[in-house]
Amino acid sequence: MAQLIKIKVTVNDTVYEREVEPRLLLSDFIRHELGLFGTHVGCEHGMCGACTILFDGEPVRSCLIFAVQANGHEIKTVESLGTPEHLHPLQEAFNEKHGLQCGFCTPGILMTVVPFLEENPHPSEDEIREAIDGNICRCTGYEKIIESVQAASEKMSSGK
Amino acid sequence: MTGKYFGQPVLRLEDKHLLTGRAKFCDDIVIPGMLHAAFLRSDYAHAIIKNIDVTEARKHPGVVAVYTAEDMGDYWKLGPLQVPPPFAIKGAQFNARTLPPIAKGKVRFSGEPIAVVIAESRYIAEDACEDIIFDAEPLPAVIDLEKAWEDTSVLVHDDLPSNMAALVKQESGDYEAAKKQADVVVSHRYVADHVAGAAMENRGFVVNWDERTQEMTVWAGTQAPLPLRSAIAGRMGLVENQVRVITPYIGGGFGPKVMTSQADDVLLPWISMKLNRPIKWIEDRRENFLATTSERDQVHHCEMALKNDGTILGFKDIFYHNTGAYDPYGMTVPLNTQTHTVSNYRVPNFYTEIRMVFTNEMVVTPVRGAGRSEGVFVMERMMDLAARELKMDPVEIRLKNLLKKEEFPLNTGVIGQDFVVGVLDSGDYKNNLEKCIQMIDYEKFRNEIQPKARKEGKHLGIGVVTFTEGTAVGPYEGARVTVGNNGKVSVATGYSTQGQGHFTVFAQIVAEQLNVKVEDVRVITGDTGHFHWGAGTFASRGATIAGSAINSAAVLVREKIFATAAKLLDVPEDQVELCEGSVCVKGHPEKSVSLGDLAGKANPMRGAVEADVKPGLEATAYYAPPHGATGSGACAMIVDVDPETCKVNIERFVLVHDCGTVINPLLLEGQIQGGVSMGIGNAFYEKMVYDENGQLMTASFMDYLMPQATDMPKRMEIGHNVHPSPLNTLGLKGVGEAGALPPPPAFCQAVEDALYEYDLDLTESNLNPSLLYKFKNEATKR
Amino acid sequence: MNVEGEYIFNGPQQAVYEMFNDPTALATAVPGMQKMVQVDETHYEGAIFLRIGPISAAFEGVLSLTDVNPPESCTLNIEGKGKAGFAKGVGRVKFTDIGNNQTKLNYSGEVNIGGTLASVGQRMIDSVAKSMIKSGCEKLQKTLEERCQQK
Amino acid sequence: MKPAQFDYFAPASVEEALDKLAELGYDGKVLAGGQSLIAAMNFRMARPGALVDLNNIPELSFIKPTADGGLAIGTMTRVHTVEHSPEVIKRFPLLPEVAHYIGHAQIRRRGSFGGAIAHADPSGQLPGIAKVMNAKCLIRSKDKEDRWVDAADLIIGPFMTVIEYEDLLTEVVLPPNPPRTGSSYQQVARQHGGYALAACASVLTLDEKNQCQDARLILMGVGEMPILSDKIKEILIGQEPTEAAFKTVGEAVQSEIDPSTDLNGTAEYRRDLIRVLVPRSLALSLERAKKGS
Repeated sequence: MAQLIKIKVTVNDTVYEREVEPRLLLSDFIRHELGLFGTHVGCEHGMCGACTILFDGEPVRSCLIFAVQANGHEIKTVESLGTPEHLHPLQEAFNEKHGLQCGFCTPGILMTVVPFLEENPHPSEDEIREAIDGNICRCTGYEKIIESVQAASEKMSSGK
Repeated sequence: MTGKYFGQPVLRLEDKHLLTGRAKFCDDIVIPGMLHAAFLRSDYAHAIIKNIDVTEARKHPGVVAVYTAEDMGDYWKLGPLQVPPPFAIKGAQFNARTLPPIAKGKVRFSGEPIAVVIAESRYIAEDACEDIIFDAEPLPAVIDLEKAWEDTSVLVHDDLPSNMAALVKQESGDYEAAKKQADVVVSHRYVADHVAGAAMENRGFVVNWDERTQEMTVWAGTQAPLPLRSAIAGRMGLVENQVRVITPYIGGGFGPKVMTSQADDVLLPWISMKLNRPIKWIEDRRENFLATTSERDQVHHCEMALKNDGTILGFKDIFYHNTGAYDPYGMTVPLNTQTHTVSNYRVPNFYTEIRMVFTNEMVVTPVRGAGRSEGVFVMERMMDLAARELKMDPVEIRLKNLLKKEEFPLNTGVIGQDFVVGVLDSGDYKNNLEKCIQMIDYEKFRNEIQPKARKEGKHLGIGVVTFTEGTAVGPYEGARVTVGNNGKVSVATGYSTQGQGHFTVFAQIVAEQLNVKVEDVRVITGDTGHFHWGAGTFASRGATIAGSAINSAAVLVREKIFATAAKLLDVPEDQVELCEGSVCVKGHPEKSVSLGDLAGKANPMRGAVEADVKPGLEATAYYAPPHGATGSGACAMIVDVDPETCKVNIERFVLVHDCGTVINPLLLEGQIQGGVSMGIGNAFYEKMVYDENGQLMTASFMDYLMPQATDMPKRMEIGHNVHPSPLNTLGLKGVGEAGALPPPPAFCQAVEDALYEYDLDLTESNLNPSLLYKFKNEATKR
Repeated sequence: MNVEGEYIFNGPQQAVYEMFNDPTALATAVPGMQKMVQVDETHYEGAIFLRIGPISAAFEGVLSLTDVNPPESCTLNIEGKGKAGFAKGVGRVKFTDIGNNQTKLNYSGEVNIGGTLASVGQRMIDSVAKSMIKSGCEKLQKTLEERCQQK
Repeated sequence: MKPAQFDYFAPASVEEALDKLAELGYDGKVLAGGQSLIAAMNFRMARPGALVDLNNIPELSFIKPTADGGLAIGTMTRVHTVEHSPEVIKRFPLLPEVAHYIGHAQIRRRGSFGGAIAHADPSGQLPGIAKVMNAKCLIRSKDKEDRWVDAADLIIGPFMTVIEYEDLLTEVVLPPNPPRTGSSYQQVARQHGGYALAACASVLTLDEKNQCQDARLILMGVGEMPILSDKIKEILIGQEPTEAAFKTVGEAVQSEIDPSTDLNGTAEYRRDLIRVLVPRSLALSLERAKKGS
């Protein structure tokens, strides 16, 4: 019988207590145990970036962390940003600049960009390219994602 | 044509749910009691199955069932031919060998499913797969296309005399006679490398058989929900309306998701019915590489006959096309290649021959570009070869041979993937190229920028190519437009969507016709419970084929609105007009009825409707084109090559295209840019590699390199030409694959130009620094 | 994948040859070899638990010797299968007396890898194979010294 | 792609971790940042019986100046932290320069400095960088004396080190560079964040006569492990560093490397890259040494 471990994790400001197998990936935990389906799984080997979340504020791949390792930690997923009725300025910018097509990689990109813009509120185009180059997008060719991040940086720094 | 909504950069309606993580994808479907499937796949590419022992796997705690071909009894039978053979072409030979649902007797590619485990979780299902003992006798693998065509010592299908899957010849004029007239004949061998669709969301399938209602519901990330519905119903012995296929949000398609009758959609419905439990299968990335279809992989032997002034007299192309271990998707890909070698230049005499080969690899079906990429690649490379031979500028030789706009409509004489003779409907190919070289400052680059760079020891090069994109093929699509009692409009189509923005562009078409707000139009795609006729998402046909059907249905609804409103408001029909969300009497805006109320009146609950009047403000329409509409374009790029490391940076990228009338310029740019990234990936990063034993060496993103943000051109510009297609009322042509087509040949030409000290001859569509290094070392230094 | 190379053993050719024809001695060269059982004159069955950095894989397989030509050459055939895939190798080994009580080993062969190892591990196969051959030869050198001392 | 079962232990101190590792022996495996290990586990290429997770041991995350002006870096210090540490930037600019190329931003946030060294990936940057920086690694275990191992002796093959199952690499100490030392890193990878096809890093120290007092060069991705060049010392030490001499080094190191062929590059290509990258790196290091950084 597999070992079961009790964990207590704060996800988007809600505390969850669950018993999990050590091998349960954090991405699966977030999606299937907590029902937060905004975090997507594209490769499960840390290359595509779709499952990027914030782990104690740091953007990380949730497919390369076990759920047990989140015990006592704070996690933010895309659901912590805006809602369809009240988009986060970053999400607004992605809508306005057509920064997404199928939208599968988008939550991972947003969760990569949120802390990036906090650290670097006025990034250059090259800095944006590099910041998101761990997130693969098959649809957009990235041009409009970069424009979206630029637009978001303007929005967010002007306090809109 | 632009209107209030049509032609405008309307922001996407689907974004809000996607951006906030609220959109429902396949793996987000949860049904109480749901079980999870995992497939055991063969490690061998070619082997005789001796024994599959599942005893231990069945005992594994949490495992509900394990099935092999043996357990399927009569249900095991070969799959259908999803696309029929091209017997419209005289003399075409085709050996149909369709997919088995699960291997029986023999495995023919590494990754072929041999057993399926159904368990309480995917984790447990994968554990139990490891408990299965698979005993097989490995056979040599068929991998090399050219060798496999001749060599009969190892056969993928023992019952055939050779590895020939198909042989198709098409010709026009007399190539051999033209060759005799020629001043110069150039010939070459080119390789179009194997690439993956690699949508970010892998495939997925959830099925629930409800014994009490005798209905099966399927959620699948498919590009072809209706063919999938029909295939499942046919297999299961159900009538179509017992099976409802719903496509949730889909994380990209790019071609491979058009395939049906694979292990998942054949086996899982049967298992769901057998166990009376919902089943979920979500493909993982390694499975996606091993066992989802992929494309390209052709070897061409081309010859071109020309006059000294660069005029093409004739073209000959014999090419080997890898179809993989089976050919359930017919010949769509190589037929597209055949079509696209001779589609933008005037080629009075040609002979092309497809030699389609079975190999011990996963099946080949369309991937964005779908045979066009290969055709464009070899033809553009041949133009460069001829230009070099004739010491002509690559632009000059193209301008000389491009078809003129006065020549359209032009019968190409080649039967394409839609089994009708190709007709180029419209466009101005020369102007595409002229605009393109103007945008990239071709003259200035040649006369100022490049010479200066060379003096400074920099290696800048330019590549300029042209292309056509055969789009919007038949058979047909349909749609139903309905005005609801709340005044909002719903559109249902059998078409399915994978991120192209159909929820928005289809709404724009309807909003324009009915003068309602775009956000008041709710589009339902790919749900067979809502609309059950159609073919599927492929060949850049959504906006054109489904869009035209939607437009027709909207026009019918508008007519009905006018008729119903005129009667209600007691004025002649020509006296009513659409105000936003209502119908009013011309000149008397106070005399109006809202669309919602009108919809209610059109569906009376008492009294009698007049004969021939159908209830509701609703109409259904279909659109079927006589043949495809052909988009066109030109592309140029400037590269900076480090000759020592062979690393290449794309400094500038220009693409001019013509897809006829534009519905939404914002989304159009997105489509092109996305295609371009795939084209650049194909040119310098992405390549599927099978070793000589049929092992796929690139089954992860560690080895199959997807283009990243930092790999894209530093500057990308897109120019538009608009030559509406005469084939449909809106003047539309497709654009989905355009961007993916020209980058590989443009890249080759630009790199050759950059490394001007070498007599470089690039013959592969996918380069990488190491391969470029090899080409450079083999070239003579000028 | 083709492998090719040479190694110089400090020992007489006959002893080196004999060592290569004694699978129990060969077993010492294979990291993680857990058992080796002779099934007939030329075939041996073995189990290996290989652990290279993060990678761990259990294999069961058969080793056989063919084309035996004492004391000059022989062919080693290895076939192994495990959860992570399979490997099949054929290696032709030649021994040459180069004087000074030294024997040169020349090997050339082909290794086919299949399954997960091949499909996601290609980047590391070559360097790991090279390193295993090298360390294997070093271990065999020690075995050789022991065997020579015992004589 | 789900990992096989394993037991999980999350000790709160180094002592506890060492106890657990000793108890588990061959079955145990250290989980540091996990950015390579967990990917391998998801493919079921790695299937450890038990994991000893270091992520709950705060005492393993630190960057501390040493008495001689060097730095001690705790094994669990994230690569991103090292990359942005002012102490590191000031003393060892080579580290942030290299860190920039290690994986993608998200990987660097989670991946650990010591873990990357102990992982000994032949294409990994940090094992080689530790070597060229003359780093010393502290290896501890329950039943053995603490050992200081030179980074140069740590790695013995691809993914193989002298660290045994019961051992733990707890910290890496970087000795200070003398004044007038310059360093630089050069690589060619197919993509940013991808594995290097070939890479090198050099460290040059000039004496008062502008001659090479010390010269170190590490060659990466071109052998079973990072290769510390001896040839460079023969050619440059005591000599004037010239472009020609740098080219000679690029040629001379050809006998020291043994690159492999894989899908991304042939051995021949990798050899030539080293020939090209070595002089480029040396020229840059010289420029920096002259500036005295």
